Amino acid sequence: MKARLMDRAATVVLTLIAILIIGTLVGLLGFILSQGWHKLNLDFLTSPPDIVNAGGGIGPQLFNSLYLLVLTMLIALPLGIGAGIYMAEYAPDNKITQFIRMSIEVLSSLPSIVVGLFGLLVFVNMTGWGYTLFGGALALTVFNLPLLVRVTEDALRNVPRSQKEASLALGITKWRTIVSVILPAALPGIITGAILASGRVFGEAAALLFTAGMSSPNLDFTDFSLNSTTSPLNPFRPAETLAVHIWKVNSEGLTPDARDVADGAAAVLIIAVLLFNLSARWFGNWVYKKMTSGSN
Amino acid sequence: MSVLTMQDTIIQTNNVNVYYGEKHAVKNISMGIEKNSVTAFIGPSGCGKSTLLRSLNRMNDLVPSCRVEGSIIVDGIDINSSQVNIESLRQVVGMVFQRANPFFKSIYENIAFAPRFHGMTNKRDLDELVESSLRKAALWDEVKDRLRDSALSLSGGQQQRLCIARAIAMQPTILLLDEPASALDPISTMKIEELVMQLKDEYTIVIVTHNLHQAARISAKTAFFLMGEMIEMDETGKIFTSPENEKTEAYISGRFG
Amino acid sequence: MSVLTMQDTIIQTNNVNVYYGEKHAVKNISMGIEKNSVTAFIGPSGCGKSTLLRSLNRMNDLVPSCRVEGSIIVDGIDINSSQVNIESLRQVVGMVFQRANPFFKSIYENIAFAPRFHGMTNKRDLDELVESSLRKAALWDEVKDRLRDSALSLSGGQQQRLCIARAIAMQPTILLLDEPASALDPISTMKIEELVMQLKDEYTIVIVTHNLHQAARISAKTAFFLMGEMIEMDETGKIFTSPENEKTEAYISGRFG
Amino acid sequence: MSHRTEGVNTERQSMIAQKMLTTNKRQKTENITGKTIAMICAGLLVIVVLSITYFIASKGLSTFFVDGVSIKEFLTHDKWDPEGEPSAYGVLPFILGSFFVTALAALIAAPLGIGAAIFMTEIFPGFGKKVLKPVIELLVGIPSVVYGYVGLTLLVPFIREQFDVLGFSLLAGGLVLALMILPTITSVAADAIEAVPQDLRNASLALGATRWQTIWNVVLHSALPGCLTAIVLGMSRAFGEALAVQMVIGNTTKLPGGLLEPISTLTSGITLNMGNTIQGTPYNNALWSMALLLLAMSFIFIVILRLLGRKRLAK
Amino acid sequence: GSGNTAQTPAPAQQPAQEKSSSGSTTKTSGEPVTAVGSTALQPLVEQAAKDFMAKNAGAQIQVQGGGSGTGLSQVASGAATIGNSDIFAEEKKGIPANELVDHKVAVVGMAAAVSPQVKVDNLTKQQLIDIFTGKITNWKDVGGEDMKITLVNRPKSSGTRATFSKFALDGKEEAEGITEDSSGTVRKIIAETPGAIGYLALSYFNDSVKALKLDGMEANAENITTNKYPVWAYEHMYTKGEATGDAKAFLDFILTDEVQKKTVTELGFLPITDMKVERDAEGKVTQK
Ligand SMILES: Nc1ncnc2c1ncn2[C@@H]1O[C@H](COP(=O)(O)OP(=O)(O)OP(=O)(O)O)[C@@H](O)[C@H]1O
Ligand SMILES: Nc1ncnc2c1ncn2[C@@H]1O[C@H](COP(=O)(O)OP(=O)(O)OP(=O)(O)O)[C@@H](O)[C@H]1O
Ligand SMILES: [Mg+2]
Ligand SMILES: [Mg+2]
Repeated sequence: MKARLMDRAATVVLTLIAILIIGTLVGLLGFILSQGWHKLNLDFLTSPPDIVNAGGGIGPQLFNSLYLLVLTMLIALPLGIGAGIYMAEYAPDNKITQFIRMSIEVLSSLPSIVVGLFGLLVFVNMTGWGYTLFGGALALTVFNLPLLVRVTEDALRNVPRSQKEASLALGITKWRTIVSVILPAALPGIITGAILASGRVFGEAAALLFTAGMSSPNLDFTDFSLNSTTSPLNPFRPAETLAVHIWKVNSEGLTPDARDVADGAAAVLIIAVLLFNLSARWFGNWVYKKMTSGSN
Repeated sequence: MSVLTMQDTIIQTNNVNVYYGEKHAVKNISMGIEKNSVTAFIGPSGCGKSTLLRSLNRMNDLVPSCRVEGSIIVDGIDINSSQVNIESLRQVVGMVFQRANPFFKSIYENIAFAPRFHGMTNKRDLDELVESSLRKAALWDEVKDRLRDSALSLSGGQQQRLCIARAIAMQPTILLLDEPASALDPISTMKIEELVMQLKDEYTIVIVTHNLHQAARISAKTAFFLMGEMIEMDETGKIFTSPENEKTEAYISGRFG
Repeated sequence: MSVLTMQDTIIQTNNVNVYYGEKHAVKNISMGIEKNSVTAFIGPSGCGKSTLLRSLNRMNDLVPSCRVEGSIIVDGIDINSSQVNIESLRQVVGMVFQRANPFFKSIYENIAFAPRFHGMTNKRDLDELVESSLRKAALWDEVKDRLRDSALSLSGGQQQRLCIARAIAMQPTILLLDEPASALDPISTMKIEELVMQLKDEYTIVIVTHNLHQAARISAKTAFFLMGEMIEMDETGKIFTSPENEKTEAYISGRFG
Repeated sequence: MSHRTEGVNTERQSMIAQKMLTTNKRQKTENITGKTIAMICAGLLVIVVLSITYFIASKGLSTFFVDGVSIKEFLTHDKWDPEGEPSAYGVLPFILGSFFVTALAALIAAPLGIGAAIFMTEIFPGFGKKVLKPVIELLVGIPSVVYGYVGLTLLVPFIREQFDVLGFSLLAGGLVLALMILPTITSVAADAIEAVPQDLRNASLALGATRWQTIWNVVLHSALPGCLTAIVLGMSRAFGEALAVQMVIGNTTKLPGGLLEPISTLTSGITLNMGNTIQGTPYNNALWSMALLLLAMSFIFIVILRLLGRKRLAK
Repeated sequence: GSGNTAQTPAPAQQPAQEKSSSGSTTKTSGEPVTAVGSTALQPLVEQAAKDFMAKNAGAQIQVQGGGSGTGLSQVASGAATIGNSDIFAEEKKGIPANELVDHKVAVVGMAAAVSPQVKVDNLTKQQLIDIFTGKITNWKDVGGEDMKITLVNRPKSSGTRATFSKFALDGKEEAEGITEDSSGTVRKIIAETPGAIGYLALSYFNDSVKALKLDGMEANAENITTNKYPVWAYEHMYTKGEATGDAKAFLDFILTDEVQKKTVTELGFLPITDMKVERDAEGKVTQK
């Protein structure tokens, strides 16, 4: 009967742990949101920060974060999916493959600051670009690539073998089988993974300190040429993202409302990440349903 | 059987051995398969039926550890020779698997996928082909109003017939069926059996089955395998009434397996 | 045992119904199972054999959606009553599963696992119990020199016998076997069948099987199930030669399933 | 009738043979191009890793080979004064700080994380899968600056008031990191526990073991390598985390003195000084050497993970 | 109150643009100018750049942080047009200071900062040195209440630390304390931790922390411009060789009264034009 007592006790302890964790999370989210809640208005979200006075916003930072995300994904997704396809479908079982696999593992466990320093050396100094959005995007690509490769590989491997056999047995070439049968079936998984990776891009700061920089030029939202310094779309300009902004405001903020701005920015960041997470789930399911319910 | 091949033999295997790494799964099999007839492979689980069947359209190429020795001649050509284009071979030798595996696409797309890939792009032609294939697979009446629905919305038996239609749409000469009805309910099983009986006039069919009664009902010849060896191959009637080998008899009468 | 039960009946089910959520998987089954004999459950896939079997030692408690109605009396006690200690019940009613499931531990530990929990801590006693259980399961000679090896190093058939030994080590009264040989080769299957024949003098055995020949070979009584209902239960000889129900006959003669 | 079929068939026969011998050029090229592209993508990964290693190492090693600092001094001395006369390059305080804060985080997060993993797979799977797991995965996505920020505004003052100390401390860093790696540990461990075959649970329960006995002796026993993997993954994340830690540990360059004392880590040492030092100077190079240490640590973590993985396969 | 803050019109940009369209017409080459470096100086340069570009349509000035070290190395290597620094290039090892031209654009004063609870208002230099070198560890030893002293430092590479240690501590080695890179955090710690002492640029002082007098001298504009209060430093903007084009125009613009009297003062720096003394890299002070 000691056994039954132990059973009870363990159940209680584990339940308490679960409650503790949920409590912490809810507390954490609640705290951040409640602190920043009053800042969540259109003006704060769209106006530029003010260096001297109170009342600045986070418009350019928000834009930078989104733009950086798009740039990163444009570079990282094709590479990640390509490499994922190689790992899942082509990689022979040999030393080279093992080496690639180890490279992926190493990349995924690299501290983001090391990636940032590498970016500083290569994308900032060696290329002579200085701190640029593009350099930041490349650093974040390095950072997200392993995740995307793994997600793609897993998603491809999770497609039932029978799908592949069905296609090959119809005399379809391997590449076409991959592209037309396996990849579509793996899409929900890949999309979910990509959106989760987006959340990481959005929240990353350490790697960006050294690559995209801690400042943002005065963006002119009427100028969309790719090479003007004040054009929002110019990828070769420094760009402070939301996460970096929180870091900077916290450490160097001179304005009287620095704390307020940090609170607001943190809330915006959390909400963005929440949105990414939820949409990842929802979108993945939606694509899956859409695909399996025909009509394509 | 005379020397090695008979008049109407379309597939001829000569001393075929298949290995998975160290494992010798199919041992020294020589057999001829007649054109436009149904041949059944029977035997206990793991005896190598599927392995041999998959060698006939080189699906075993997918298994890295798998090695096939000996020659397999289809229509006079050794399919393992380097001149043979594997994609075209598989168009000629179609295959249907134990578990229905429709693509995660619409019913229409499931059937049109391969022909389109092989160069049929005209919409009208495709429509016709889809219809005729579904008709041959005795599925047309059940699905004609919902060709755009997902293939996964079909029942298990319908899915399996869809897979047969999909194979037929490539206009193969030979159809390999690996236990096509083993996962199905009795009624769907019956439909598949009827379908096989109908198709045998146009196609050469090789079917693997666990169900002895099924083999007896639909095949003209039956081959019995045991632990990788072909124990006996003969007219189905003969195998089930007076087999020559006592192991065959033991299996048929249910003493093991 | 009085009123409801027969002289030698050790398990008596009365109007047992089992539901998985909405699904009615086992319908109104009343049957008696005799002590120290082998009873076989047969029927097509999905007919509820496993579900009924798992109700006998309350393994269905693990399935959240599962609901069992009616009474199941083991040796005069309703096993679903709140007084029954589920762990002790499962000691009395041992179970062996379709797929051998040894723990990722040594052969010795696999067998000593349960007795140790149930209070046997003396090393000498444990050693003895391990040996006697393995002997009863006809495995001792094959493994006695490598008791410390991982159980996963055994072959499939050996693993399955190890699982039987593991169940025996709890010294149960009743052994439930759910298709214990379906994943095994003919030779291992034969060994398991021999084992069951030996054990029946000491234990009451209920075995689910897909293999009609196996049922015919080893059981004293056979129950035939179809879509959740028990169609017929009788002496095995009678079931296989002159069943009363025509559905039973159709199944036995291989017309479906 | 039979004659006609004959005719058709002979015609077809030659067609069949021919068909099998024809190759579609376009398909072949497509096939090869596709494979090549996929291969290049994978190759790029390797190049990235190699160049990161090369660049960081070439910078980091110049401390020893150009500036003449001895590796032994670098790793074992506790005096850090690169601008002093004479300059001293002992990074032991940073190394120990990193190790202690990582160990503390793992000590806190591992039992909680694995406990939560058991809860959501074994005790309450419905709720666990539907609510707890997604919620915990949300935590993975929270940016580390936010963790640091919350640590700075809530945790540090709390510790200060409770213990009448500064607040900036090993403890604060450990707690913030524990919170950060908790989701990683939980979700990886949950996957490992879920992967234990249901068969084994059934076997144990059917032998009359209680649920806890089953979890402890069968499930956890089988999932052990997976759980260790989870912990090591979490630790590797903790070891490399920069901003969140830097905001709460006080960054005092001296050997860690206790739970409530401030410390420094390799990452905070780098972020604090990298921008203020001149490239190519010994000071700057020493920072790169610290980055090289971080890199080496991730290699070590990988090796550990691989060993754990192999152990799992061997089972 | 929050509603009001939110309603303040989108600041600076709009009027600035109007000005630029109507505005004065200095010639600009349109060559992009990058000013990189000191994070302390960054707000000033950013604001000035904003104003400069508003006046001169077509001018492109990019301001980036990164730290003084980064600024100096980038301008020396030619990667940046202007390197912002808190310290003299001569003070950093590894910089070819002779190739760089110094433009001193502002002066920043620094003072020891304590939380308002600390009852001490004035320290002698020796007391300050003793505190920061760890000889004195309790406020009662310098006339305050019985309270432990907690040091809050900047990183060894920091320019603020270099200045403070050179002019307030006579170059004595500080004892180890909490180290924070950023002024915001330092201020926060000092404000919240009883008995803490650190040092901050004057711009960071507000109600939450108190500046200490040094040898009776208050750290204010008057005392600094005359060097009666010695703890101050220049903010430098270096160019490689003489400044040309837009860079020159921009540097000139920063020295105009418009910037010096307004932005510089607003951000808590002292206008360079107000200085009555001059100091070189070695620390030698001469009257102007
Ligand atoms: N991919 C593989 N790798 C290694 N061994 C394999 C593989 N596929 C099959 N085998 C082995 O080869 C033998 C023959 O397998 P095969 O699948 O051909 O049997 P089968 O007669 O089709 O059995 P079943 O009736 O169960 O389908 C078996 O022992 C099997 O374990
Ligand atoms: N956990 C479950 N949840 C829902 N339905 C279930 C569950 N387990 C079994 N069923 C359903 O209950 C019915 C009976 O299942 P059961 O496993 O008892 O069949 P069986 O006779 O053992 O079949 P087999 O011979 O295939 O093992 C089936 O229709 C099955 O789909
Ligand atoms: Mg098979
Ligand atoms: Mg079953």
